[in-house]
Amino acid sequence: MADYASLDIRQRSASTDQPPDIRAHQEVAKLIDVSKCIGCKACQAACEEWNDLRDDVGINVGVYDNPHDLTAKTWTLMRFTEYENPETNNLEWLIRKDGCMHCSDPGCLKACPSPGAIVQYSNGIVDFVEENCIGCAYCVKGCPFNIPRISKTDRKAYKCTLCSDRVAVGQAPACAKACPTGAIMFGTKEAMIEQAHDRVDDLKSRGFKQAGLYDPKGVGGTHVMYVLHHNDKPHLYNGLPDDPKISPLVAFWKGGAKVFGLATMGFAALAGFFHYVTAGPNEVVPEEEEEAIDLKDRASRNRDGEARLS
Amino acid sequence: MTIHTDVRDGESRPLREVRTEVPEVIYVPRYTGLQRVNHWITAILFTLLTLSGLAMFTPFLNFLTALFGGGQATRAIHPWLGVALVVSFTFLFMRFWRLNIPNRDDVEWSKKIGDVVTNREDRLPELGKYNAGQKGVFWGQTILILVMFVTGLVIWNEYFGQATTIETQRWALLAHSLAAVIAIAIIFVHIYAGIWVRGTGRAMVRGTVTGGWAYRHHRKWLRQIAGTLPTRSGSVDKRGH
Amino acid sequence: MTVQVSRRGLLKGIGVGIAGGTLGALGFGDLQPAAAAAVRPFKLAQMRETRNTCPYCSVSCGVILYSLGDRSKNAKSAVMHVEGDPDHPVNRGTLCPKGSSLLDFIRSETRTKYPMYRAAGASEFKRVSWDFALDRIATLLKEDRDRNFVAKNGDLTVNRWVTTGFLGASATTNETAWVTYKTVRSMGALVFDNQARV
Amino acid sequence: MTNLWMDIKHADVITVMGGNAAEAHPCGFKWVVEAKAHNNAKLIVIDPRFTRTASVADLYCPIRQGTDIAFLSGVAKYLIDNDKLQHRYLAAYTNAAFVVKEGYAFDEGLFSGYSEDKRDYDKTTWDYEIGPDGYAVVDETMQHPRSVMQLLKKHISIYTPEMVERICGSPKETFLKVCQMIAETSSPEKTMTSLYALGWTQHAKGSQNIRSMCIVQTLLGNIGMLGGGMNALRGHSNIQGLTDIGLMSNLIPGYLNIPIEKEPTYSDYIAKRQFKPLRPGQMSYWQNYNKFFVSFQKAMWGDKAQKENDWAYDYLPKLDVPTYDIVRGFELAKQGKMSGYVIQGFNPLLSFPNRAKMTEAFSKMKFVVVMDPLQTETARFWENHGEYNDVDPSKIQTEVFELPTTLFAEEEGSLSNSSRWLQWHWQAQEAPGECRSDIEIMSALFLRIRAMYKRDGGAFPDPIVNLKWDYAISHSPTAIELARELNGYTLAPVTDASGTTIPAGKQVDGFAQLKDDGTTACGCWIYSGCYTEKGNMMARRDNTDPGDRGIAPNWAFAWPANRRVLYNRASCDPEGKPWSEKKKLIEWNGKQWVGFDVPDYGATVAPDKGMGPFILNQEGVARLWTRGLMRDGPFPTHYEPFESPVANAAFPKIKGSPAARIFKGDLADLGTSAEFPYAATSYRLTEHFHSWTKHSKINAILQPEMFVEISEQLAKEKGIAKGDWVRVWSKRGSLKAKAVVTKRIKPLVCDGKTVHVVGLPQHWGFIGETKKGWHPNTLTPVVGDANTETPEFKAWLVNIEPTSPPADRQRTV
Repeated sequence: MADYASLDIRQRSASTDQPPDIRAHQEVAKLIDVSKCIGCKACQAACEEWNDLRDDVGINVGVYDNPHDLTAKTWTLMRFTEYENPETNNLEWLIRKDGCMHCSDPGCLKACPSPGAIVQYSNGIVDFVEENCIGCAYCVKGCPFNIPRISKTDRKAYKCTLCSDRVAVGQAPACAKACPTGAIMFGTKEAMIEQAHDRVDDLKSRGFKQAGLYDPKGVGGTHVMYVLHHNDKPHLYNGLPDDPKISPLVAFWKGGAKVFGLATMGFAALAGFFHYVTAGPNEVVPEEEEEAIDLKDRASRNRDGEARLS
Repeated sequence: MTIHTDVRDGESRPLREVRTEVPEVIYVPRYTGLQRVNHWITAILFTLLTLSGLAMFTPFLNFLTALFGGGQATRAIHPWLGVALVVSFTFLFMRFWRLNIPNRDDVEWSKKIGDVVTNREDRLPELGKYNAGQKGVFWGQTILILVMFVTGLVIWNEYFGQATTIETQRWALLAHSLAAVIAIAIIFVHIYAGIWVRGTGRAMVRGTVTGGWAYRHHRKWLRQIAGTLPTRSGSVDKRGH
Repeated sequence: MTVQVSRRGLLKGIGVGIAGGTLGALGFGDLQPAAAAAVRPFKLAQMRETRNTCPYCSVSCGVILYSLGDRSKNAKSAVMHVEGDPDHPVNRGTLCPKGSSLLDFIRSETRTKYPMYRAAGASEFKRVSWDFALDRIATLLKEDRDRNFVAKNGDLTVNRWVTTGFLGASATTNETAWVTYKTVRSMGALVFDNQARV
Repeated sequence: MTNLWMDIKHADVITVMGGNAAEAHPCGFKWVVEAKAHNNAKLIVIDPRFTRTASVADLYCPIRQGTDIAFLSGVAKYLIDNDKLQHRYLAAYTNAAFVVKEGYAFDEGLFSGYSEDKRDYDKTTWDYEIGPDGYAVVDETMQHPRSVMQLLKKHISIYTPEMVERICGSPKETFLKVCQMIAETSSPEKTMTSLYALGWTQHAKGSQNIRSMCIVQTLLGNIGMLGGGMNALRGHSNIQGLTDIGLMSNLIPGYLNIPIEKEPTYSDYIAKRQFKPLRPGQMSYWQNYNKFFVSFQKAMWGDKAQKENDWAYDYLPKLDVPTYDIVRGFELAKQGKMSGYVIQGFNPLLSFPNRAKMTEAFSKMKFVVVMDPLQTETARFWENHGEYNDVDPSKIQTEVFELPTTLFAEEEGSLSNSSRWLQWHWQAQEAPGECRSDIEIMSALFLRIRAMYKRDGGAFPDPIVNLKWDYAISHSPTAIELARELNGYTLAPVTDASGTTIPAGKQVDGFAQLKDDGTTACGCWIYSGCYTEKGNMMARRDNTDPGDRGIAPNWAFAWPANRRVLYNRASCDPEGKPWSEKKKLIEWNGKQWVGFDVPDYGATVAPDKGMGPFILNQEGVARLWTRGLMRDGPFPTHYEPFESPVANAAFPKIKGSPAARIFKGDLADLGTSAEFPYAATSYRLTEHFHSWTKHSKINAILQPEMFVEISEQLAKEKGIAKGDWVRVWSKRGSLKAKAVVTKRIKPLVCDGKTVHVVGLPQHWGFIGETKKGWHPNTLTPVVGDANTETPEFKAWLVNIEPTSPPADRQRTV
């Protein structure tokens, strides 16, 4: 039976061992249908409640977004954008639920230097294991979506777990269960893609010609996907990356640089060793010691001479 | 009877008794105590930084975190060690930068690098206190430490996490690790040179080198300071005059 | 009830989940602890479930209150989590941001816990006993009713009392409403209203 | 709601006007989204603000608050002019063909019989012409100049698209688009549902706002249909129940009335209420009024209510004014005529207009009792909270009691939702501290008072000492005991219509079994059936839904008689066949009515008996014209809000609503558009529930601080940037808030004048987890709807300017 609740690990940060890979696994996905979302923040509330998080009570800064950004205690956030569509002259209130996308190729996991601080289960969920987190914030630099946040109190990285504790027992994530309008759906990735296609057809029939599914290939697809009315312009939705991928800098740093580094250092060491073996030590011979003494004596005699003359 | 003096460590003080065995070498002071302490502090910090840095650089060396009390501690300590190193190195720099200004001999010496590695010292020009290689190490580390310091601050999440954009931090991370790699490689060369060129270690341990060492590797320098070396009459007798 | 059943199934689910995890980790020493550590234990496993209705708006979503303690003699129950009732025909398990936060209403810092009394002109509340409060209020009510009750207007029997007002709470139960109606009307009170007015 | 939440999924068009369902009722709104996703429904939102509901709408049309009647009358005109009517429905199920009496007139915005000084109408001319047969005269052709249809045409003729644009500021094209989409549903196959809430009720003409949509829905034949109806989304979880059980000045449970002074005897009283049918064969359900009334009196006073004493008719107080509602209550308090207020779970200091007046009124009372699970501003009206509540306690001589109560998780009982479902809930935890349930508190108070009257006597003790109070534990009646009383029970053997006899002391099965001879008792006749001999019907949890009608007939209990869709007889044509198979609810099978829902009709009354589907009405049909049942006119008419940025374009002479009640002091407190140029409105946000969830940490996090919403244009004019502190003030008060500058509010052009809308959400006060702030009611005017006295919170005037932060916020942002 394909088991989407499995805790088998597919990838593990900073580890060299091969994870188990023999069982058939179902991937899960959360589908966020922006066209159904009313921005009620039930997902935010359910997330804080289920995960026992209570962020600070902030202030109003002239927008509906509260808290103003993701934090170690706010793992999901409604982001509101008022967009006047130049084609229709209609005002569109684009509301996007921001949070971890659970990439198939997670930049955070790639960047993480601490063994097992970030894991990816065979069902696709990317989870932070705070016990192993060293708080270096490399995941922040690795993430193409700017999701992980470092706690000011315990200096560990936090983000959406896709409610791995609920999924592990066959329950939908808290946000998906709460969502009043069904804008957040949860199921196998297959099922969610199918659902997305129905929605896209409906949107196209309502005049959104560019409607589509956001499942960016640049990160190998995601386990949190969006249905967008304007899939040609994801950036409209409060800067959702048009074509997210792991930054080449991070890729090189974690790939080429590692090899280059180890090679360079190894080479330096070996070069020395082999030079020693071939050229051998550079030693001072007794003659040189005497030359030195003479040189010194001459110098001192001159000095005494000068002394006498004066 | 004559009062003999012992100049082994370049200073003369009266001996209680006349020594029958006369030393066959003279010793030339190269580094003062303070300079040595400064050097070794820097060296120790550099080593710790290397270990803690490499632990976070590649999973293969992650085990090194154990030396620092685990991953979190390593992450917390590394930047502070860095700050300490920068301070310590700054003193070192102020002490030695003048002596490391390159000159014509260095060009000459570098051209003959082949003779250098094959120990054909006789074919090399006479040198001052430092050769081009040593100067290279000095300036190399100066630049790399500066790079690592700046990029280090950028990626020091605890205090500067919000100060720069994530893209900048990505650049910084890459630069930091590459700089580190090169710095470490240079230090390997630096250390090896100390092993390869016999008698060098003494300079940083005891502060002196033998006259022969100075004569062989830094003759110009020896000539410059020969006059300042204290008298040693015993030698005359030794020659049977 | 269906939910109950599904929860039982869910308990099995945990077994399966963890079993799966352990198997998966066999032979991969360093992976297994990570799997265990990564996933928080499912916190509702053995909590008591009580069906209730969200007290906020008139959609009246079904909610399940998960509480500590199985109602055995020595366990003091306390609601630990609130979630939508999947069996409820209207909300089908969903909850809005208010409903999803019911726990923080139940545990509110600013809940009233003891009868408080503010004397005329006083600048703060002081805690009083129920008996003090109830006796005093009953007396105030009777005094006012006896003083201002209108039995007749001319020769018309009117039996009304219009100098003390009563407001009903539209988040209380129908049963509370009924007992309130009985007591208030029996006193002939007409200044009587509830939130439906707004 | 005439229909129910799940039923919305069957709608073809959903019009949200006078409400903001997505924001105020998200979980109910899911069925709108369902309809869009699976019934290809179109969602229309008509609102001064581009709300969260609008964010998922197919068509958004802006409108100036307080002009809904003009807009909807315009829609009705469009339907008639373009013959987009459900003709058979109109003829058979409405009073369109009824002929109105001579003498009825409408001129310059006033109906016949108006008296300026009384601000009231003599409604005698607002009635049908009664024929010699004693029935109302009907002209099937609807051509009679005094037929309701002709009068309606005439009445709404002025609301042309141009006039609608002038009054409402809604662009003509958009308005016409709305009309076209709505007109679609005149087909018997298609239905529109109207979702509304306090955006319609909180006006001086709130009831007429709703009436105008009723007219539209009736013309389209959308009442009684699956996916149709008039759906008031309502407010609190049990606002329906409190109204059903009649916790109002002038009500007896089940929408019976408290007698008025002019009805000194039971016979006077009942004569006016047992409505005789106006058409042959009609049922006019109110003929049973006396059965419900007598059973209620028996529930109240048991044996003390006997035929001999007119069922203790004298025990009931008699009204000398239409109603002693809260607004009148606090007006009296302000005049020093109230001694005290006993307040259950209610925060009137914030919930009622003109904060200054409320504070003054409270301060003049001898005592105030507040029962609440939370610390409310009302209980602390005397406490100084800086500029947020700037009072001097030493000057306030009011005794205040704050009694801690249990909350939903700590008690059991039933709540009635807006679908009229009575749903039972159970206790999950013990209450903290010394909290007591409201039942225990009210009982304790009653028992103390009763004891005092028994001991020392006093003013008319009879209704108190004789109140039926036979609960097992007298100081703590159980919810079940009370529910059984609400349902009703027999006091003697009773034989029902089917001929079966129910022995004494049994729960009745429904109100059909109630008697007017004192053999039955029933607390609330419409709730009859909620707790029968079969047990607690409100606790039923069978959610199966035959035919996927969205009805779930065995889930809890719905009044009346477990009927889920009101007027469902109208879902069939006169012959008893469903108008649309797809939307079938019930049908006539030759012997009786069968189907998915309980028929709202005589179960075995054949369709050809000529009985209309609106059995509660004397006419048996839906009313396009309401006779004398509304205080402010038989047809809705556009009146401007009492505080309006523009004059009434239709009837320039008229200010506000002519028949709406307004007290002298409050009249003086009205501002002018010269002084206060901006059209303000107050509303809820989805993150909060009134002034309640500010006590909940998570909700405080989601929406921490008071703000006002203004357009980019107004912000520019006033030099206000988003996030700035602004001062908003009206004739009655002033408050400070953060500015949210948005594209979602656009200036409207009404009658050539630019009107700026200022929106004020209403969730902040001076106690709780959120930042301290003000409630818009600091500014709102005290004027009520002509029929319900609901305050005009949705349309009033303010001015706005940039300002400095409140004192306690100076240091912070």
